Amino acid sequence: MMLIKIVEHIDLNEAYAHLHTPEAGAVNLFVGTVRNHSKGKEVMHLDFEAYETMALQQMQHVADAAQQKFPLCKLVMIHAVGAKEPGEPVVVVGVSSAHRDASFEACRFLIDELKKTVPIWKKEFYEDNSVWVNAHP
Amino acid sequence: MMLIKIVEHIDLNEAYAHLHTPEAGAVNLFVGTVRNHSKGKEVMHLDFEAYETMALQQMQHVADAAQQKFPLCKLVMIHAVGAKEPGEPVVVVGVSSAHRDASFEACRFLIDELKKTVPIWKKEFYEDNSVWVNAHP
Amino acid sequence: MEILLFGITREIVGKQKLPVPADQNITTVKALKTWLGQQYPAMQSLSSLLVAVDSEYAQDDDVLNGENEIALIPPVSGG
Amino acid sequence: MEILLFGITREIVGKQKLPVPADQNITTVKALKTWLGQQYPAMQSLSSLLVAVDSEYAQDDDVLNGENEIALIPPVSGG
Repeated sequence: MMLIKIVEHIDLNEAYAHLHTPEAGAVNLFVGTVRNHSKGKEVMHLDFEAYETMALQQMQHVADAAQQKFPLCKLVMIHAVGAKEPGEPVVVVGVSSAHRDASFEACRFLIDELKKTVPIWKKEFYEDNSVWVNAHP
Repeated sequence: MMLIKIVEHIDLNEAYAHLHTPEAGAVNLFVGTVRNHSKGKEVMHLDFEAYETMALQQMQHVADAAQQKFPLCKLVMIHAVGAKEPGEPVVVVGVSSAHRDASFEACRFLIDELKKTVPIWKKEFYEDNSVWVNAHP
Repeated sequence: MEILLFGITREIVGKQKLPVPADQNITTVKALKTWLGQQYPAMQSLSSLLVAVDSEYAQDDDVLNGENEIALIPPVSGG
Repeated sequence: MEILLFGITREIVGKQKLPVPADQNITTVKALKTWLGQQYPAMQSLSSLLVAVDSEYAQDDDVLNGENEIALIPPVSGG
């Protein structure tokens, strides 16, 4: 029912294939990608680091909560780690459900909660320096 | 900027490839698929018919409205026609944007408006009869 | 004047294009709908029936002529 | 006791695992944070600093011992 993992490279087809089921009428997928600008500076590349065992466990908690809250058929959460270039996908979350309301709401819930609780860290590299995103006020 | 078309078969990769841009940080995709049940009856297959010139024009209106309403990078609306089996995708709409709020809201707007105004008709075939969906009160 | 038909209206009429006899003197969307309801009572039971002129939804008072592409739009169900 | 480090905390300390000397007698999350702030003042300037015990977020009063996997969780930025 749930596909939850941490990978080097996101495969959108794998995510969609997992969500696909004749029970569902609606599939919503959110893909987070590397922007080439952040706070007005050009981003050369990024690096994602995960505390993998805990990240998987926290992703499972988020998935379980979504499953409780919404009538879902299937669910996917995949996060990438390692070096990423602008444009590359870094996360995909998605669900399938009978109707579209639940698909939009559950998908939004998954990415919002993932961003709050899952121990993964992003370092942005600009031309002249680099920053751990969110680290400082 | 906009990819709008009517096809025999939906290609999710084509949709995602169109949305992909290093300006964006968020991509939201909605895929409508054929459910194997409708109003308690088993659906054997479906047939989609479009008034193609008008459907493309109305899809363009919906896309233009979304573009006005939300800060979008790219946008895609693809609808399938012809015979479809349960599980098959029949429509994909999606957008890319800098941030995720706009991506979810715009994608939802696209599918909601498409369903209201675009002249495409669905006939569901059950074991013993068939029905043009929504035709009668 | 000829009307393009789709979905259930195509099935009710039994063809893809419906010619409107010139002697009916139909010049508005409203007049067209009234005539259709008389010729094909099954159209009166539809949830809605709209008319499109050159791929845009038309209002009841809009004028029809042979130069535009006219179509019947029964309740849509795409997506 | 040894603390797993990630992201900016790994860079502040300069290694992936930080041993906590037994003579510090640190037995709670709160005591660990206080000690870390003294040893590494840069940690005090972070937006937040949480502690995880066996992959779950821990509270200040939670007890630490050498049998659990303990990690520092600086502000997350995945997704």
